Amino acid sequence: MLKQTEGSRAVAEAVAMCRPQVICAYPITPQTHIVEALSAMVKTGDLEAEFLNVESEFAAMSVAIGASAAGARAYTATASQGLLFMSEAVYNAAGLGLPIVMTVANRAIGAPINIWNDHSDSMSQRDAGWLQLFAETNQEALDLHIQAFRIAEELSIPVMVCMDGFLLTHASERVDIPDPGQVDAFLPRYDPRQVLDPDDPVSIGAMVGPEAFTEVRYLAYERMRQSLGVIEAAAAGFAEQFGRDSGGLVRPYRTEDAEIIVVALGSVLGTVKDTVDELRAGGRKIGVLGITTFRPFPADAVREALGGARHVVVLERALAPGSGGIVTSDVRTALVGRSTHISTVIAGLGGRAVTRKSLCALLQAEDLQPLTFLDLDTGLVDRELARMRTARRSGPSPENMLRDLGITASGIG
Amino acid sequence: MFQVRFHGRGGQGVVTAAELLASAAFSEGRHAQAFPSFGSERMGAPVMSFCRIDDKPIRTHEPVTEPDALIIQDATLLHQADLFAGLGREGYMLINSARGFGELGLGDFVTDFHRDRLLVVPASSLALTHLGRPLPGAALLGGFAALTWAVSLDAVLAAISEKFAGPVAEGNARAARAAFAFVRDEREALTDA
Amino acid sequence: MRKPFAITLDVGSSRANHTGAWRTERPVYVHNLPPCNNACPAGENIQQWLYDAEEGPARYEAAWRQIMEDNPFPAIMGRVCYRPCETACNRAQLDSAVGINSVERFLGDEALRQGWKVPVDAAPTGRRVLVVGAGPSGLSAAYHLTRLGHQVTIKDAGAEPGGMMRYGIPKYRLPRGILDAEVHRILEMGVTLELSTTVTDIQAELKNGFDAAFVAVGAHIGRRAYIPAGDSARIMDAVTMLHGMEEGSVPMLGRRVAVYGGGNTAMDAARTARRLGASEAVVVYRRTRERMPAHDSEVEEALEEGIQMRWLSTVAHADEGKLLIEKMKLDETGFPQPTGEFTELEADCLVLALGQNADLSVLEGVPGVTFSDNVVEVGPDLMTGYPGIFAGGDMVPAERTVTVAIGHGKKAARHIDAWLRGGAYAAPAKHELAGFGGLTTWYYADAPATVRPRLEAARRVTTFDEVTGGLDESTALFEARRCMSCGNCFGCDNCYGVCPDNAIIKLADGEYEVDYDYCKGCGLCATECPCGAIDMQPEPT
Amino acid sequence: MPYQRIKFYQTGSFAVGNRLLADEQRSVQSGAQRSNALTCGHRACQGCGEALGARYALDAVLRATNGKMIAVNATGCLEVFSTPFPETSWQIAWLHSLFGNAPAVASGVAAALKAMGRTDIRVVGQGGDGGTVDIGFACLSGMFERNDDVLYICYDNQAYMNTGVQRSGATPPAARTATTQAVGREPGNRFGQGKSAPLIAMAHEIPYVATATVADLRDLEYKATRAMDFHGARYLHILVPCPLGWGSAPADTVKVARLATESGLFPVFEAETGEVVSSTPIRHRVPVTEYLRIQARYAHLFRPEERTEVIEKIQAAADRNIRRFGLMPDVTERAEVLASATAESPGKQ
Repeated sequence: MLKQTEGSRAVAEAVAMCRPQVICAYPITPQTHIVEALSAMVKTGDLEAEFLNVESEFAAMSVAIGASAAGARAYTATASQGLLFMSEAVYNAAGLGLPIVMTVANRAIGAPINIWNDHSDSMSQRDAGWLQLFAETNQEALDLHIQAFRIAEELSIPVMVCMDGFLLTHASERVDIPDPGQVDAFLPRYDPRQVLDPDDPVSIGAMVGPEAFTEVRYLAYERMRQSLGVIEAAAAGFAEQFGRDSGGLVRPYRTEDAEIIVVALGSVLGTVKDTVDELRAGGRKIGVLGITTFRPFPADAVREALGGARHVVVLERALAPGSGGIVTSDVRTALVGRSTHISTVIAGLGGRAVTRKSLCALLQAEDLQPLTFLDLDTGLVDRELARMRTARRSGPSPENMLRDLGITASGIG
Repeated sequence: MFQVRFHGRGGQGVVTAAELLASAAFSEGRHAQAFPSFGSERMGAPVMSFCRIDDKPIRTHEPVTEPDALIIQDATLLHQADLFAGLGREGYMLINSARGFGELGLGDFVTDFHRDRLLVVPASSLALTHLGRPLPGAALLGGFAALTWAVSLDAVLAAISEKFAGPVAEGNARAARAAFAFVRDEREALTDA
Repeated sequence: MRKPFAITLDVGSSRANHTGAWRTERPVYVHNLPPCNNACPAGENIQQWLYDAEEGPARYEAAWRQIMEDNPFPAIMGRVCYRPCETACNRAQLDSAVGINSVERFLGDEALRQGWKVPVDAAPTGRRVLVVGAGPSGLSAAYHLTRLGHQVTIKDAGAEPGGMMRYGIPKYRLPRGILDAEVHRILEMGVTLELSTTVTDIQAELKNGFDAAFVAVGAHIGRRAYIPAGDSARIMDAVTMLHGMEEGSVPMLGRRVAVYGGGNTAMDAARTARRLGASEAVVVYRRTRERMPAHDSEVEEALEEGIQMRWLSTVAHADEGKLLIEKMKLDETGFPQPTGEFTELEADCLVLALGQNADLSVLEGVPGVTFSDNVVEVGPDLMTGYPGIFAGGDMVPAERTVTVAIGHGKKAARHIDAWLRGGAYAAPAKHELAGFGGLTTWYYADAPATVRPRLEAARRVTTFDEVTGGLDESTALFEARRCMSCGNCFGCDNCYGVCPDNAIIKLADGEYEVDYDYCKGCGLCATECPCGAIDMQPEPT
Repeated sequence: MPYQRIKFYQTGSFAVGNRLLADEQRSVQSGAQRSNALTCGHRACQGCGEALGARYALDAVLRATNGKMIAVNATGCLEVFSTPFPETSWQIAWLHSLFGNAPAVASGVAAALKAMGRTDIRVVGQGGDGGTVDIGFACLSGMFERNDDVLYICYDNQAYMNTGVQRSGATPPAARTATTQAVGREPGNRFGQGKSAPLIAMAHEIPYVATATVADLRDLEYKATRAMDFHGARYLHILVPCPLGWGSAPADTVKVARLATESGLFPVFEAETGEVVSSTPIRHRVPVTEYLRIQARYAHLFRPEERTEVIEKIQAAADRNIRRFGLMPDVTERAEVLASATAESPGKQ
């Protein structure tokens, strides 16, 4: 059923249709609307589940771990600092092979504290052993959650569905909400690989020493590789069941004959596609490759999709200080052995708008540096750098620069 | 694609208004997108929201920087910096006020635009009359329908009845109708002139 | 379930890890010798029969039979024994000694009530043994010899069996009904008893069909000391007096009686005098109370009955109606020395209780038999210098108590049996003594001893009723359960429970085994064993 | 299995069983067929109090739940010595996740069971004092506040033993640990305010809070069993001496615990919805020095010279406990106890 609704609401409805048995919630912007909606459904009885208001994100993931190990379908959502606070448990859930599904409403990480969108949070957990799926639209966010439970439970690996905070979670868009029957048909009952059962007891979470730890890790790596196929199969099965393309590994757009291909994740893809159309109209041979599955990284699919591109521009919503682009390094690995020119563009940090205007300008430029910060106010940073050179105690940079701008925090999204 | 920017103060329903407009467009089978200016603002602070309407899927997620229309929910914001930023010569603007542009100090400003695309409507007092509370959102949308025809009044009413229920829905609907009539008459007056 | 490798494990798999390898010391269950058993002159296995008794009525008979293994007189013991077991009892160091004696009495009386008998299981050996003297020692020997399959004949000069138990111990301490019943039970086993029969030629007896003889005629000749006395002074000796009581010839003592001596016989004489109507009974003794040979309980009861004591006093001269008493003082060696101070003591009669001598005539002239200061010399096997003639009881060097005599009887029986079979009896090696230090007494609840009911003094002095009553069943059981079972497991399950490695296997109640595959040797079981029945021993290297 | 006070006519010990007792009156641990939730072959130190306490507590719960139990374990000695790959000593459904999240994981298991309609299965969370009163404290408090149907058991050995005896929030004043060395002007742990997890648990007014030690194993069993009579959040705090960390003889593990209670330093009590409903009276009171002297972690209080002012402060703490929890019933009370005890008729009943 088509519906004009907020992204969070749409995701909440999709999650509800997956019939999670245990939901744990701890508030953090911009994820809150999702669990608020789920809480209401549990209260009204529309959703039969245990809803726990826990005391921290660390507890939220821990409750999910216990619930999943006991054989229940478990769900939680978080963002930003919350994801970092639960990090230890995030790794643990993957290590124990518990198919938990978690929404990450992508948001920047402080300091300085910043509630707006970028990908620093989920990127920080990219090696936690979770699958990471990035949604381009609210429709895809909704669809990915349904696929996530199926993939997670088939593989016994937890899945993180990443959707851009505010840009998607708070945006009202048209979405096609499936009917519960379809979801039930697509998503089988949870049949755990291991479960805490007094009638068939096991010890889960043993200490493993050097004699077997490498093997344990190898098996995790192997399962991740296998998961690529499972993800594609899930997407195919989804298309069959719902008549809609969603999920999968990567999404090429006008890449066939493209000389320049932009690689990006999440909601920015829409803006990039508009940009591509505009530049194509101007005769520039450009395309865009959306990466839906970031973990495991679909190297083969990426290499294939980037086919004959002369120049690959990786548009990143996060930064690895002291290194540069996080996605870029994976792309580079995927293209190893090719002469493709690869450049990184850091854009949209902490909620900075990524506009078609800026993108057009950027992608028309022939001499693109290896690393570019989109719409960087160079004057502002130069002044601050100068201050720092002259006075040791030059004060906190964020405040200094805001003073320069003559505004207080906020401003246009 | 038709892009609208709403200006108001926290608590005045600026976001709701944008969402109502989006679902109005949706009810006419069109694609729409509404989203707030994500801030940490609280009650009373100046805030914005956006709405896009198109016949094909809307892919971009950047904020509206070159609006086709502005809806000003609170006239006290008028002299704020860049309130009108990006509004083109062909643009529309609807201000919630009982006073004329002259009194609002916009006498000169409006002369650069199509005169019949810039109007004021006493949305708050209409809301007060019909809804009992000075929430101008629905009324402004009624007026907006009459001003731009970007969406029909019926679509606005449909959105209102989907969003609200009972007396609130009715009150908002009456306010919207009243505002629609008010703006329609104003435009006719201007075009006749 | 397709379990994830390494992260998920099958339960209980650690049993493959034998932690016994960590051990440097191993716990071992032991049986140590309880102090009560160690102290018992009759060699009773007290801890064992208390263990049986504490289980209640169902096991009383078993407890009694355990006593009967060593001592045929539980009911008598429960009245006249001076309880060296209770003196030794470890519990005395915790609150107060277990009332072993009263439990024994309860079991003894219960046996008489129920008419329990002792079967003779051994096949008849066809050997005949003569026992001279039907006192505790002789009867005990006869009992054990009979159980060993020998044919026993007892000859006694007296009119009734029992020896000192009858002629030395007053009724108020040992009712005759009890004595008769326990003696009768022995005779019933097929022992021949010939009373009023004095053995004159023991060698002849051995020639005429007896293969061995046990002589235990006791010591019943009152020792006389020279006391300057006027013609009309009334002086008699305690043994004769008590003996007379038994034969119904009540001696004329008068209103004021003085008893000279400090032993148990002196107490018996004084207390008997009170019962015979003496308004004043005074014990005159050369030393102090601490040095009195009489047992405390006896002295206590005497004092309760109004007996007066004159310490550090000797009788210098006896006259009609009065005695001349000289004060004494102890020298540094503790020996009493005259002071030359004299006082008078009014007394109608002086009873001498200065100890007894044995009548050794039966052995006089027997080749090889030797004597020294009025007792027969015997070897560790109680055999005299004449092969086949054994002796015991008061006529051999030892403490002169009923219990010791009974012990001699058992000991003699074993040696005689071995001798008859042409061998020698070797007593089994004793276990290590179970000291108080080896106990973990926290586990024993505070439980003060129950005191046996006593006839209140006023009534006592006028009658010969038994002074000390018995315990009823519940209190006897209470006493039995106060036993700490020193050095011997009583099945509390502590070791089984406290082992952090589940390395104690419980086979049945009170039966355990250490699982050395897993025991790490921490020693917790040994420390927490209440009764010290587990030792930690170094691992064999 | 109603917990019974020691009888006054008994022979020997009621600590575990006693052949004079009827089977139903005996301890779970006295049965030859006991379940051994924690079986042998584990790698705990010689004389480990935690291994002993854990087996008792979980076996009691197993019996109370007819074997329908799931246990969640925090990281720590217990977890490490019981489940080193490829072996586990557990014979129950058992899960280890992290150091600081056992209460939350247990809540998750309970929530799952509720959601799946398996409320016949009960959940136990367990951990050491570090995992409970320090790093896991927020999760514990959250579990209490939500009143989740979990029994949480803290095995308190008063320091981080797994990592080599470092100070924890439960380390008693003056005790020596690897991070509160017996050196300097104030050797050993500082005299802080202390952290009483049981009292904090009581402040949550959860249905049941109790303390126990491995010195009174019948009582420990009773408390674990009693806890299962309640639903909602329950807390059991068990003192488990650690020979390694306390510097006591492995064979003295139970004795040390006993002295802790007999001195009044570790009060044994029960509380329901925040109110103390019973406390175990001290049988033979001892001065705290008897408890302190046999532990090397307190050696600096006696050598080179006795630090009387510190010992007095510790004694004062013990005296406070005795007053606060009524550990020394007055004479009349004692008389009643004695009377009622002796009134009981002897023999198996």
